[in-house]
Amino acid sequence: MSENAPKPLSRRQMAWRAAQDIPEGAYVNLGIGLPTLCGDYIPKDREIVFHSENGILGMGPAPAKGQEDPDLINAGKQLVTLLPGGSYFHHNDAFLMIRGGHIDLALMGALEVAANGDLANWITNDPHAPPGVGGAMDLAAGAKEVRILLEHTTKDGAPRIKQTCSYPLTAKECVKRIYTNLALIDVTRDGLVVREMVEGLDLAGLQEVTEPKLTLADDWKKLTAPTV
Amino acid sequence: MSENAPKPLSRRQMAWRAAQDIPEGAYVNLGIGLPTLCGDYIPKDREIVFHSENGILGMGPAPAKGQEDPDLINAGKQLVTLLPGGSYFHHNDAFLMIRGGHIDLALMGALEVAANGDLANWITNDPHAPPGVGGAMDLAAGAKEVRILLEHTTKDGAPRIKQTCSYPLTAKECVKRIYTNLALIDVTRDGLVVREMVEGLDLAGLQEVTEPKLTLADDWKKLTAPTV
Amino acid sequence: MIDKRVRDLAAAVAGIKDGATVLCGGFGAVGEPIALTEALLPLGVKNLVIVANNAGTGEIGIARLIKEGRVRKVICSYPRTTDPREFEAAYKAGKIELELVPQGTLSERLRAAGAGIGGFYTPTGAGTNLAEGKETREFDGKPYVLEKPIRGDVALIRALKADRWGNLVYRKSARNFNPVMAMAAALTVVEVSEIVELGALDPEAIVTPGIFVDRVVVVR
Amino acid sequence: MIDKRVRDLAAAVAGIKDGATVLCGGFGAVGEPIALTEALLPLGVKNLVIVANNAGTGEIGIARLIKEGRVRKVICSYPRTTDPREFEAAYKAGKIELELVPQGTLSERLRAAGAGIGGFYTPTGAGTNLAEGKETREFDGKPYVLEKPIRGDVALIRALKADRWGNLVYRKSARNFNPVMAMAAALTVVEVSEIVELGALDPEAIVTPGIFVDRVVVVR
Repeated sequence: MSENAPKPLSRRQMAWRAAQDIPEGAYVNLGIGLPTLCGDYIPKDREIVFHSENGILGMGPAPAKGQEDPDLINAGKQLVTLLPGGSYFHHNDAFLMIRGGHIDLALMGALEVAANGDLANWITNDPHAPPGVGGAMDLAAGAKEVRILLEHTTKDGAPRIKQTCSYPLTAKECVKRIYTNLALIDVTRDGLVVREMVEGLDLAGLQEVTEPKLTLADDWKKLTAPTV
Repeated sequence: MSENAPKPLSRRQMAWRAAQDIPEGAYVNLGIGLPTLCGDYIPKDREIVFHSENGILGMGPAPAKGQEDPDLINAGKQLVTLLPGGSYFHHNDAFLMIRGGHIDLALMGALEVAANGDLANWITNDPHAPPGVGGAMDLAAGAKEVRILLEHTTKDGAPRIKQTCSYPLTAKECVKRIYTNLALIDVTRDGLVVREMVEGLDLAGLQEVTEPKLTLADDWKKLTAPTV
Repeated sequence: MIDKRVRDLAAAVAGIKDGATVLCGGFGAVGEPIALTEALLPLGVKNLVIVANNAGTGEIGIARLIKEGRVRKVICSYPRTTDPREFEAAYKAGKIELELVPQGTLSERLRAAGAGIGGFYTPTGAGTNLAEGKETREFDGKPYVLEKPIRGDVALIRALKADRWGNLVYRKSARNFNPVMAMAAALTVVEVSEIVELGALDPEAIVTPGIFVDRVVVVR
Repeated sequence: MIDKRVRDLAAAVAGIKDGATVLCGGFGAVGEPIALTEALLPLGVKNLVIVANNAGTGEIGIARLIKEGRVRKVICSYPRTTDPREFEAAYKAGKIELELVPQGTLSERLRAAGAGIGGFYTPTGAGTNLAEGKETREFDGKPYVLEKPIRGDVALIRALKADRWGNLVYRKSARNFNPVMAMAAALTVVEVSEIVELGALDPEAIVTPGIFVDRVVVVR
């Protein structure tokens, strides 16, 4: 890292940054956890249709107090609402939408992403817990575009963006963009291209905590987010 | 044929006879033409659910005059009605029901049936007309049970129940029962078993107009039908 | 604001190109998007591949496209048309290709395209002429035929009502092939009797969610 | 008269046998047929194979069957349960088998059983651990995994309303796996909040037509 200590984004700031890139009219699936927070930061003038793999399109925010409906939950099993224009359908149609390439954008969390866009986000190598995959593989293989939100490093400071994933894969070569607490990185045919970095960080500093070789885009910008 | 000239059933009597065998509560698809007439002769105390491959369950009879709805047709493109309890669905679900074995009984017409239950009912060898298959192959391959209504012979007196079909097949080994104007014949592992014959016909007479070897059931009956 | 409504038929079919694979809803004339289909004529496109259950009825819709020589090939289950037999005439004259597909297989191949399925094994057609040249394979001792997706460049759909998000409901047996075709094309265009306010369609009863729909035009 | 209504839970689950493959609807506890699932306990069946999205929630439904040692194997997409972790405990003790299936593949394998499809090629899971031992094949240069149907001996379903023909409607996201499981079993048993008169359900809005349903019981 550079001398002038960089200021990483908070988790909510990462979600804010990813939300700004969701285009008007997109059909979007938000993964459980951090990606779900993106829903809170959509610019007010944009109409986005959120999809939930348990059979909802047009999902709205959490219900107001007293308006909770136990039969209306998202994939993370949190209570949600339905917007006007929303619809319900069964699980098979929900995954037809995913697998058939009808979801414009899946925002997902990850354990690791590799230089070629390989994604590992469903299982650690912990032998003590039973494995669970949910809809992760369907989303990673099926969405038109997959973007990842992840902390740039592990708690121990080890890179999560790797030459090759060390954890079992969710899908091969599916990730197109990575939002971290330090940078916004695109996965391209020419490798990883840094589009944005936080204040106080230079490419060398970012490279130190990233396994594969990074290239800096000519028009790179500062990665900023308001206090959210 | 025997000396005492047999009296073949009319087409409507054939439909009547086949209709008597449709069990209470069955989900039934009636083929275009002769099989469609079976719907007119269901015993009054039986509730049967008719399926149409264009997306209807619980199809009722033709509409009363003035009640016709151009958006409510059967697979033969005749105007029909919907009974209470009926439902509409799309073509894909209609054929899911067929292919998935949810239709208890398909009653179909035929050009020929073979000794092993092979069915030919979709195309003659006429090079002048474009071929058309419709839902015939799906029904023949998918219904839980396929029963056929056909005139016992061609207009020239040639057998339609053959050792091997001369026309291209609709499906292999799918027919379980054959209703003709002369007899009711089951396709069994031991070959064709005659369950019923019209008055004035004996096995030798029936065999004369049937290619494969016939066996007479010990408990065979006269094939009769009221004037309909 | 998401708004899939377009002003007129010309806007509805804009951009469809020569040689396009066009999925046309309907079963016979019921649920057939006749106005959209005929809107392809002034657009001037030709060498079309039409995917539909039938090959046109009477002189309208697909039959008219065939009569005008715009159709290179038809993929359907039942091309016998009522008089005047436009398809039959073109077929006998060797002016049009036919790919005959069993009705349930046609529907399932369209769904496979919509559902991202690379291929599927169906019992329909096994051991028949229509399985010739296709892989056949046994599962649990029963023969199945490998069938591939049919993807449209465009789907022309008829529905009863839509909203500005493109949510659709149909009417009685006019639903037929329309919902599965709506899922199976790169561009899905719908003609409807009526457009209603967003939120006016019951979310429990929407048959085609707007995710499958790109353009909606009112045809009264 | 067709009448799929049964008097009580015992009648609803009558005849289900040891070793049965049981499809259980629901996503977490939403839309889970808890009363029907727990009705398997007094029936005394064991060595069950449970097919569900999750492996039980809390101490009810599937979790209770696991706790009571009635389940030999679970086929699901996400077996991590909330406390008390009945599945995890049984799994760590080596007392239960797990077949982990991606959620969309689970749903599609169930549909394949219901739709008479012998197998299908899905892109999901290609190149991952979950495709190990399965045929992988390229279509148009993209890898797909061959997946087989999952058929139930019985499906336990939860819906909102039914009529005596077994037509069903659901409520909001409680629909989830229920309709596809209803199609995929030899015997489909449904618990509902309410049974209505035949003809009271809108034929345009019936989600599961009665053809897929064998028994209906009211559980309030």
